[in-house]
Amino acid sequence: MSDHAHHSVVIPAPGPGFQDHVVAHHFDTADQEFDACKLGFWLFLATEILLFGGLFAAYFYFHQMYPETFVACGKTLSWKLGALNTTVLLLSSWTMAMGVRSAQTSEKGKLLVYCALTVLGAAIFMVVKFFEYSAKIDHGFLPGRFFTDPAGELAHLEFPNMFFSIYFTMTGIHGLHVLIGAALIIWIMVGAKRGRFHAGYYLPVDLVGLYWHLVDLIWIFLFPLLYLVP
Amino acid sequence: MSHPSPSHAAHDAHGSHGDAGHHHVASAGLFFNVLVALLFLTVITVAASRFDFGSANLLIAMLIASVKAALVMSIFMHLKWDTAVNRIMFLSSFLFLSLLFLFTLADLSTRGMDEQLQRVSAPVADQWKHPNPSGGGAHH
Amino acid sequence: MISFQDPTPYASPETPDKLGQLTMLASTFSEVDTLFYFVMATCVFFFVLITVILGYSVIRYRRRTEEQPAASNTTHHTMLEVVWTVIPLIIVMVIFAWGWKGMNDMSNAPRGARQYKAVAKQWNWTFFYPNDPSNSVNELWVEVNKPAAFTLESTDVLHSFFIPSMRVKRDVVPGRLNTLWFEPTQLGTYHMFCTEYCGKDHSVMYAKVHVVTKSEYEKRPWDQEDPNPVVNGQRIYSQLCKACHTIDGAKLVGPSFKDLWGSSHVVQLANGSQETVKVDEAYVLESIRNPNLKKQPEYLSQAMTQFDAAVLPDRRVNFLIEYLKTLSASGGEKK
Amino acid sequence: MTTHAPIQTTAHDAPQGERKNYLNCTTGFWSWASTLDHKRIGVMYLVGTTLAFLAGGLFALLIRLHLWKPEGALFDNATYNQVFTLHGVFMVFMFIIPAIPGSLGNIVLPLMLGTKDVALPRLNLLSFYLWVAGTCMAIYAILAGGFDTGWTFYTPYSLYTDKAVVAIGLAVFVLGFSSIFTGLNFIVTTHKLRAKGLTWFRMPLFVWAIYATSLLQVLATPVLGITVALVALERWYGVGIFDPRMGGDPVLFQHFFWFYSHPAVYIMILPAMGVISEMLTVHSRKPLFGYKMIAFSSLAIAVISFLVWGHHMFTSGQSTYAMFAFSFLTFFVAIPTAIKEFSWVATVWKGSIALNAPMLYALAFLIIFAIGGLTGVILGALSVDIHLHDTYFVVAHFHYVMMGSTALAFFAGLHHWWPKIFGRMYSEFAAKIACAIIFVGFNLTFIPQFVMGSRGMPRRYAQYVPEFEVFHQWSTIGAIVLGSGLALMVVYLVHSLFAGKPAMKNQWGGVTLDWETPTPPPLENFDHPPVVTREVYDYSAVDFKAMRTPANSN
Repeated sequence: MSDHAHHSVVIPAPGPGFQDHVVAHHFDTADQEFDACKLGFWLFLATEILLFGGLFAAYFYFHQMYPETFVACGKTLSWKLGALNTTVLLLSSWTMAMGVRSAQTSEKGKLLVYCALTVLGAAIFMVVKFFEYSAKIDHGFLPGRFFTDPAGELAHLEFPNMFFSIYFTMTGIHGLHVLIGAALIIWIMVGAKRGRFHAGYYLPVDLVGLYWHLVDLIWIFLFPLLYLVP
Repeated sequence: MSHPSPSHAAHDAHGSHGDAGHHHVASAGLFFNVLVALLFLTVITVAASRFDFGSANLLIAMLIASVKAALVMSIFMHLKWDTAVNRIMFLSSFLFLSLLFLFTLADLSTRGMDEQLQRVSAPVADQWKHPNPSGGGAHH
Repeated sequence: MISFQDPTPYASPETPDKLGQLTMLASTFSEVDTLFYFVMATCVFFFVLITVILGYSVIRYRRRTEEQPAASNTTHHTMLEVVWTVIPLIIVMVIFAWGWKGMNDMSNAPRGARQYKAVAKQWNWTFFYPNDPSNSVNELWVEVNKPAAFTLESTDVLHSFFIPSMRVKRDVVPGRLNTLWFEPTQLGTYHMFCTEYCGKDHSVMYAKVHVVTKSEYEKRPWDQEDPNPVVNGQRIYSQLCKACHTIDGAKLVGPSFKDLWGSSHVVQLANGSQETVKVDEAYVLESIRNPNLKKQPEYLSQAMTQFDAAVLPDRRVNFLIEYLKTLSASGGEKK
Repeated sequence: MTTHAPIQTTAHDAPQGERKNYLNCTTGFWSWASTLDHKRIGVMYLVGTTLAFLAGGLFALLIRLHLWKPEGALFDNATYNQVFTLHGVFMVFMFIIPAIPGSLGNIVLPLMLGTKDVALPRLNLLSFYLWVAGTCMAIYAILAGGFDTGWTFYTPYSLYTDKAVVAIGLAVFVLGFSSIFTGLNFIVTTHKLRAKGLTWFRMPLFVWAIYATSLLQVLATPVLGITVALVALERWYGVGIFDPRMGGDPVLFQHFFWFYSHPAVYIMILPAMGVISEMLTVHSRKPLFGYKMIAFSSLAIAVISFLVWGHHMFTSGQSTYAMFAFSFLTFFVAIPTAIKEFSWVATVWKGSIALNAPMLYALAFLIIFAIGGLTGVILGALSVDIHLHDTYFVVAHFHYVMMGSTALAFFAGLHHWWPKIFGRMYSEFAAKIACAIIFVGFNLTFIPQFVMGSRGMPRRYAQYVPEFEVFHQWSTIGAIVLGSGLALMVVYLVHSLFAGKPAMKNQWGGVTLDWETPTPPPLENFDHPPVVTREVYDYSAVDFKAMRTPANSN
């Protein structure tokens, strides 16, 4: 035990319905805590970019190897559903940005509404994804060794299974991130309801927001690459 | 890598107050404008895919996507108002990613140029089977 | 853990055991050696320099009293730092250019090179000769002073084609055709190894490279058959079968060939049912072409290499059968 | 022995009073298992990685004993393949990568920065538990049939083999995230938690090295994560990205794998370089020669290491143009590395060189690293590499860098900070003997491997042509000597925990902040937040005589 007393910094609640925030003991100031956590989270997002980057590299690699296959297989995806999902994610990104803004201005009610809208966006996205996946499965357009193509629609192409391997892997891992993001936003809503987040302390809202925007960011690239194969 | 100057470093580690930069509250109107721009660019993306620009197709699609990504990053993700360190750290991931793209694709696209190797048009002879074709790793 | 050793191709008396052969350069790629010795000499120079300065410092400036401060507090010397940045830079650029030039020579086979094909599979090499219906397994013949170019093909996993004395190496990648060439300059027999890890018997995936004269080469030594079919069969056995099947009754990966011919066994079929087979011509041929079809239950977990007619034509299977007959006490007469 | 024993004092042999330190402030299993204290987490890493090292070392000994005879002395081929894979996987993923950052980095970095803890203590504990989880998964994989792919997991063999590749792949994935979170934590700590007055160029070089390492961990490891995840997906669903039978490309796997694993080589060696910088300055009582050059060369190595991975694939069938670029860039790594080596030698020059245990390990490092680095230049030359690729020459080269350099630096750092970490001194005499045995044993093991490698002995061979027998036997003898040296080290270090003399506050006369805390440090390290006013490694104001007085005791 150190023999000097702790002097933890406390950020007072802005009003009734909100909670104080106690800065972790090893930080000297609230700003130091905020900056440290935020830098850490940006680094984490950088690792996410590189993780997805491997898949994008695989996409470009095989796109170059089998260009006709990729163009033809891309046409089997519904660009309309893809565009719908793009719109949904962009809207949810906007609601999330507004949610973070509401936390910054201590508007608890608005924060809850914007978060709920964002989760709704995630849900719509996953439902659309479900219908897209079922359509592909009906045609036997499954990844890798499960690729069957009973109707022979893509039989003239070289390794059409590769496109669907990449499609399912990329959208699958992206979908996993959507679900994780939605769960995190629900966690934020629980905290927001208890009044944990306000102008003095909104760090978790900010970080979860960043995560959600990253999910959007990745989809911005996935949409043209998979649905509108250039 | 850029590093803060010594005086800033001390501040950076012990900055007390006043560095309001990263607590920037962006205006709701700006967010809405960005949303409109993003939706508009989505329309452009679809429209552009209708035209054949030849080998530039991929480049054009990626350029539009990059503009959208830049908007999301700088405004929605507040990177525009964030500290230099955060900006550098996050953006450096794209830099290093581009190295992965650059070298793997450079390898692939120059492989045929020296008769060193050609891709076998037919898949590998399927005569060879490994002992456990269901291959479940730890799951068998 | 200590169960048994796998058979080794390296113990047989025919294996050349002259140590010098491994370092002997037997191809035209002498530049590899020249560059190796040049870089080595440079490295030795720097290593001695560092060690001498270090050793001198430690002796001369060692701490003799507890309070002894450093003899100097110099923290930098710009000229020195520039020198030890620029000089290594120049040296490594020379090495790079030299290495690149050597690599480039090794990449482009000269016109008129003889075109061979090497097919790698777990765990043997099959060599195909230009315009020749025959092939050889785990033995390769090339003509001295005649460039030999290879197309490399794998039917399963990664392998690597490495002949140390020729200074050549190239991975054999399934789904691609890699190429390689060399021009042997010394008569003799040389080792050829697989240098890309390829599974269980990676270390015994071994071939011999015979560099022979033009007249020898024109006799097509890879297609020499003895008038006695048993001798041919024995040769095939030691090339292809010996790794997994003994002739003394001991069990290795597969059943021993001793007393195998004419015996009867219970075998398991693909659908799981069992039946009894007699080891005769038909069963031996089937087991070579499609080894997993009918196996004795105790060997179910072991996979046998499959040999199609391109590698082992029916004619040569018959040699093997003749050899098998000599390994049975009954000489194949048993009913 | 003509060397000088470290400055000892008897003035404080009396009991230490009631002052509690991080080791004894709380007791019980749970107080360790749930600790957020960076030093305790560091100690747990130390124990864990050391156990992994001993396991990996045991596998190494088995390999060497097996190779005593050309046809193999212990195992069949399949078992041998599993043993060398185990050796590689344990040593790379469970020892070398986490060892120095996880243990010494965790303990020393916050002390050097003058903070109470790392920036994200809970994430730090999570890193450790991810390491534990990854190790448990690896052990599960062994029990579930083992794995025989080599630590490189090259496809398509890793897709076809019937061993537990998925389990070990996911173990590597988890260990990767442990490494990422450690690196992330250190970057944030270095940026945000430095003591007042501790500017970037007043930071000790160990911090610089760990910082550069952390950048690599954060930026390179995710690509390994997605690669092993894809291998797992291949085995479950046959996605086929790396499988030529499905239209995939094994060479792409190699690109992905080495995009991580080449920088990973520097994840292993950079912290070691940082440790050595500390050893040389403290035990020579001299500021590091070319401080800024060493600091920047760490960052330069980190960046260049991302540009050279293709030199692991010179025979794989990438295009000759790619080989041109990769070979050219490879030689640029030699420059910052050479700068470091020369600067270290210049630091020792005209110093006040104490030949104590940490310094002896550091000097051994300088010699071994010189060999390891210089043989790397040989391998960088394209045409020569064609001949040497995948032979024992490569094996010897990377053992000189990984085992000879990284592990020796780890031992040097361990001996250097041992008194600070545990408050006890080990037997210096035994330490010097062990260092000598390890140095001799190591060279005896690997010099014969250089020779046989240059003569064409391929790696990962369970059996070999009899011509190489004599080299293999020398190498095996060397491995036994090396192993006995390591065993001696473990014995005297463990012994010191119970019977070692109490250490002093500043055992070696260091001037960095890690020596300003009590020994062992209390829970939050510093009694008062330190303020740095002097330049780094400024020994001019140190009164070395005072080190013998009770003032330096606790």
